[in-house]
Amino acid sequence: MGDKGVFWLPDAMSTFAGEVDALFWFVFWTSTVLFVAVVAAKLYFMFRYKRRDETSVPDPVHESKLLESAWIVVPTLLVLFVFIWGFDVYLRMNTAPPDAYEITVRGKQWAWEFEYAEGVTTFTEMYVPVGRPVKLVMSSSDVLHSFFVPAFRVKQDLVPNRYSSVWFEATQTGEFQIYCTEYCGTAHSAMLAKVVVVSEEEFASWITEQSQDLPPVELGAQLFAQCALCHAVDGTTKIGPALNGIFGTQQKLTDGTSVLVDEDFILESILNPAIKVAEGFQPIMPAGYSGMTPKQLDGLVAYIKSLK
Amino acid sequence: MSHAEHHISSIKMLSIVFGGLVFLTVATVLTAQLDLGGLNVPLAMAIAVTKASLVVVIFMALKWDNKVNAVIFGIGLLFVAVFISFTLLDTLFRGDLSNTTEGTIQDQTLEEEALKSREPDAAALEFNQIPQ
Amino acid sequence: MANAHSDHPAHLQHHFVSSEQQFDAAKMGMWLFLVTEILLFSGMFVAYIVYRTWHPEVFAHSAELLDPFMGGLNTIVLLASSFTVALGIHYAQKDNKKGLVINLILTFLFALTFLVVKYFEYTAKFEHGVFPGAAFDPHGVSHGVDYALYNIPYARQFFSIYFVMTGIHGFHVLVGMGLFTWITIRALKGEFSSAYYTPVENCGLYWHLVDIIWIFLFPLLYLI
Amino acid sequence: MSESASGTINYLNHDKSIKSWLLTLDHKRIGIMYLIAVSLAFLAGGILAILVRIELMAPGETIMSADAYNQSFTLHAVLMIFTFIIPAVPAVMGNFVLPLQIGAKDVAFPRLNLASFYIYVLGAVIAMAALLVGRIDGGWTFYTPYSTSVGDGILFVTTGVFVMGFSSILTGLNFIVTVHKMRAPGLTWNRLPLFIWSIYATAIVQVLATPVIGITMLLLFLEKFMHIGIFDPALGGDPVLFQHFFWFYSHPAVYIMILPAFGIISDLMGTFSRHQVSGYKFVALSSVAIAFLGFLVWGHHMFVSGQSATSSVVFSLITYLIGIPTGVKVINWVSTMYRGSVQLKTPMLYAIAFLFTFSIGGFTGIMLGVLAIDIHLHDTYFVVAHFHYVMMGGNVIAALGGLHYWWPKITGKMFNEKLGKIAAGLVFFGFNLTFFPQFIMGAQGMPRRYYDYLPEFQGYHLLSTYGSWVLAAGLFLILGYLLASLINGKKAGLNPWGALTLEWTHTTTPPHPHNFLETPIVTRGAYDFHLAKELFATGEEVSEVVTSTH
Ligand code: HEA
Ligand code: HEA
Ligand code: HEC
Ligand code: CUA
Ligand SMILES: [Cu+2]
Repeated sequence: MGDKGVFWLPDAMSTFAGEVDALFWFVFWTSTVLFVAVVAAKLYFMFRYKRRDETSVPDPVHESKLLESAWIVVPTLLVLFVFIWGFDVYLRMNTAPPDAYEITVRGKQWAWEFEYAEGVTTFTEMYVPVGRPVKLVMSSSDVLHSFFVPAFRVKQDLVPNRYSSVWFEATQTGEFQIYCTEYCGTAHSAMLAKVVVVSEEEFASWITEQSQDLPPVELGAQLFAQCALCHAVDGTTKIGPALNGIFGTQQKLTDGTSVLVDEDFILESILNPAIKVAEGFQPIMPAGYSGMTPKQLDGLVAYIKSLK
Repeated sequence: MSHAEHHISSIKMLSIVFGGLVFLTVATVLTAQLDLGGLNVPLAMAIAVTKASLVVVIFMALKWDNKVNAVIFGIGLLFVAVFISFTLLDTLFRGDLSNTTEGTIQDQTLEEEALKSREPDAAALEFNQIPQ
Repeated sequence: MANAHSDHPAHLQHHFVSSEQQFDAAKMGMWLFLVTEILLFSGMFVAYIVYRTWHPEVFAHSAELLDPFMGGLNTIVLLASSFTVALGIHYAQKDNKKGLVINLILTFLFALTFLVVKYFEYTAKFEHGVFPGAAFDPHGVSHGVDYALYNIPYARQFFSIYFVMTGIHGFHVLVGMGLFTWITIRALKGEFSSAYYTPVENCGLYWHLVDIIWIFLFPLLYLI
Repeated sequence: MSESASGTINYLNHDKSIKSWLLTLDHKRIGIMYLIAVSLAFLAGGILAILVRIELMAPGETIMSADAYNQSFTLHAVLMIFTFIIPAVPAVMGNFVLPLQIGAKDVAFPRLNLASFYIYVLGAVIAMAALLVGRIDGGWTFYTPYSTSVGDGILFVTTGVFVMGFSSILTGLNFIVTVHKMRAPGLTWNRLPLFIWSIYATAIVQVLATPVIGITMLLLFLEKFMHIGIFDPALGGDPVLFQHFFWFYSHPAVYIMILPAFGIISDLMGTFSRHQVSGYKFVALSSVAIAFLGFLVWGHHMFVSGQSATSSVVFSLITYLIGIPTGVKVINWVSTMYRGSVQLKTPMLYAIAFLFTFSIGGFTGIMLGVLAIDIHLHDTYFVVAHFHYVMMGGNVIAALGGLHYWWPKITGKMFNEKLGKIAAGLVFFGFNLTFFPQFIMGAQGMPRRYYDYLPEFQGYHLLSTYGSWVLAAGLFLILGYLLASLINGKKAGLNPWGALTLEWTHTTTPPHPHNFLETPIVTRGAYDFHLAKELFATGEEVSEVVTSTH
């Protein structure tokens, strides 16, 4: 079982995932054996000693001290063994090799931001090279989040005002799911991203390509991935209003006034969304995007302007 | 009703204990003004524990009370100790593996600023001890 | 209890076999209750210890803003009230109603004194913006103390803990005053004697605990 | 006092006015009031659970918005935990049975007992008011800073939980004193029914742990409305410290939920096997051991929170150790049946089902305690499945067993045995169908508290939803025939199951308002069936009760 991940555990795609799985299966099978023994004994006794005579009163069974103590000693040894094993794997899972490639991860309601040393920032996809230890240095800009990649068997909470980290070394190329596993509000279940594991060469060329200057509209389109959760660009209403074709129109606000959608308004909506709230919507757009660079903001505005 | 076995504390003993408590209070205030280095905290706590014990044992008459009540009280203290010590196991050792950093980001920034200015002011007070 | 049997003394509830059993049960209940009080406060102590171990300098520095004279005075006031409660029980056991009532009233007055002192301490802080929580903004100078010096990171934690701890403690003092009023009235009616003084004893236990909590709060907050 | 038709006075018919119920000091009536309140809470929590399951039938929006979903599961958990499962067994069955089983006329502090009921009701009402007032989401764990930044509903929930805490404390305190001071002559600690031992251990946990949730809720409240900066990272506070506070109560609280269930199972195993519960002393003392160890493991909920590895290691080690005393219980329950005389009545079916479901819950708990494995499983549906297996499959199934067991004593009526067995089957099957698939999807990575999910998990979610319907059908069936038995149930005898504890042998059915006409004098242990052979010699229902009434 275990190795191909058809059942129970997903495919093991990091160097220590296999060790975690071995431990999992050991505990799983030991528990199963003990469980089956308990259930079998129970079912057997239930039928074997079924009451047949209403007047029967069985005598107490003489308790076997040996059995009683065996039932204490054996499980104790078992759990100690599992403890030591689990501890050992845990230590290695949490001690990043010093030469690991570092990526800075920022969690916010409800998007991931991956920042590379080369000055590249991505949002819905995190590119990493295969066969090289990667260390993520993570923090949160609002509430708790948790970074979880099942295929790598890693998980760690992102705490505001504190750095936490995970590391892994991917063993195969491919795309793997990233989840947020600490409740963080309305769109907690949509706070998803992918790890894209590519070869060293591909990674190197990807990074150089990314660090080149993009035209503002394209940069904006890329950044918009994190807005796409709430804003459609095809006219449909999601959590927030659709953003295509809004430029130059009049937008009704909750306070009854209306406002012309121009560059300033878009910028203000991103930097300080609670001030002017579009009619029919809750003021739940996160304010966390104000940390963007002017270039990124220009990109976004240009992109929204370009949407027809 | 036989209340004969209920202990009655004499006024004399109560007065002596009260006097002792007042004395210890004065003592703790005075010793706190001295600089005893690392000893200030343990000394203050030792005095507090002594005072509390006097109150429990004599004023609350636990000494003459049913033993069960003493056990109950002891268990209460034990679990306070558990709460404190197990929480400290975390907070004192935060960042012992590389999965989290020891201090907060705020602390790190403060620390950097303090180092930069080299001139520890009140705002960076707690970083006075940082080497160099 | 309505259906107290005629062969029982008035204070004995029907489901108990004897006064002794009732007395023991009430007292054990009281000790258990005291334990819950201790655990309630333990949360605050944990918060205090954690933040103190993280920021010892800030805590030592902030503590200077509290006046050990006022705190010490209050400690002695509370100790005295503990002493009078113990005396009260002594007199109850000796069937001395007058001694009991006088001591209960004294206890009440000490408790009141404690709160009055606390009131002056609090207002002196509030005047200079030393509040728990968001309003925390120390400023101004008085008695040669420059409050602005206390506007440093983590001082907010110290003063929050100070206000919450002493606040909850003060609330307990207030409750104690209510209890002593009630007990004094009953004592005046002559309900207590050496055969029955459980409520006095239990209120006394409660009061001693309030005292003990303060015995720890005082050095932790004011002195070290 | 009015005479009833049958001529015997019991606690139900001696005074029927509403006032006599609402102001009663009788532990039995208070137990019944709790039973009604707690069942309503269970119903409300259950309906929310069914809605949650329907929403999860398909990815995307099925019947409600994301916000509605997040509030539903939060309220589901708050209701189930604080208003249902914590008071369920101790306050319902503990209240009704405890004084009877120890041969006392009442609990030590009847007035406190009534007060604690009304405090509970007040707390529950406040907590539910949150529904009307504001948003509460984020789960029953109220992690900061989310809880302090969103919604004013938290004001009501924290206050409600705070208030209900007092109720729990007072109940526990009352029971400890009762067990210590009110036992009938001859009822030594070694002769106590195991239900009493477990309620006693539970009460210790209630008294020691609950005050901490009180202060935690208070601090959370102050953090939210005054920004005191203890838990809020934006102000220099530490959110992980909040988790310590929360779990210092909430892990021991899971033993408030399970220990009374253990007690019921011990009683059922002894009675329906008509056999000395094997390893009596081990079973009794293991309750106390679990209660104690339960305080030392709370950090196993925080392995990925960023707490220090030092503490994770200590917490993990002690977590396993809890498996040992629990295992001692399990093995002794099984071996009680060995060479016994096992009768498979409805309550016993629940006991048997309990062994199955609780063991799965327990073993998966051990898996979660393993540091390296928990990193993968934390906050996935594996955890959801684990705790439903121990809470629903452990506590609720045992409580249903206990309810059926004591039903004749409580109401004087027998329920329909055949329907009882059918319903037990439905509950068992439906329960496993609901929650077993959650283990698998959890291990595959399905996170919890997810309104929406990837299509690959839909098969498991569908199974789970169907299971919840079967489960609900079983529970409603139980509700139906139990209510029906009040109207047309057969009159129950004094001791229909042939038990040896005092509530069956020394009082009428239903019990007299003062429990016993004469104070019982106990001469044997709760399960010493072999010392009471003569009672069973005729094969008829047995009782030593003095049947005359005055
Ligand atoms: C005692 C505790 C308890 C109980 C019994 C249950 C019972 C159920 N729970 Fe719940 N659940 C929790 C405690 C409990 N739960 C907690 C703590 C969480 C975590 C929340 C969080 O993340 O914060 C949770 C979360 C949770 C989730 C995960 C939500 C998510 O993470 O997104 C799901 C999903 O399937 C679920 C489903 C169910 C179902 C189908 C039942 C069914 O078993 C319900 C069946 C009940 C009924 C249908 C009602 C019938 C009742 C009557 C007819 C009354 C009659 C009375 C008598 C018979 C006496 N629960
Ligand atoms: C009734 C409630 C109840 C009970 C009894 C338990 C019992 C146990 N629980 Fe559970 N648990 C919860 C309710 C409960 N739990 C809840 C509500 C949560 C989630 C809260 C949330 O996040 O919302 C949770 C979460 C939870 C976690 C955190 C998971 C995570 O979030 O990552 C862990 C980790 O260690 C854990 C462990 C255990 C263990 C080791 C036991 C042990 O007590 C089990 C012991 C029993 C056995 C082991 C079986 C019988 C033994 C034998 C047959 C002997 C042989 C055994 C061995 C040799 C091991 N539980
Ligand atoms: C959690 C959901 C959410 C996310 C993520 C989000 N928004 Fe919004 N946004 C909203 C909501 C809801 C509104 C309407 C209420 C308001 O005006 O504040 C809105 C309004 C707007 C408006 C004003 C539109 C109008 O017609 O009034 C703009 C422009 C905008 N968002 C841009 C963005 C950009 C750019 C991003 C990403 C960087 C983003 N949003 C991310 C929810 C979101
Ligand atoms: Cu971010 Cu959940
Ligand atoms: Cu736990």
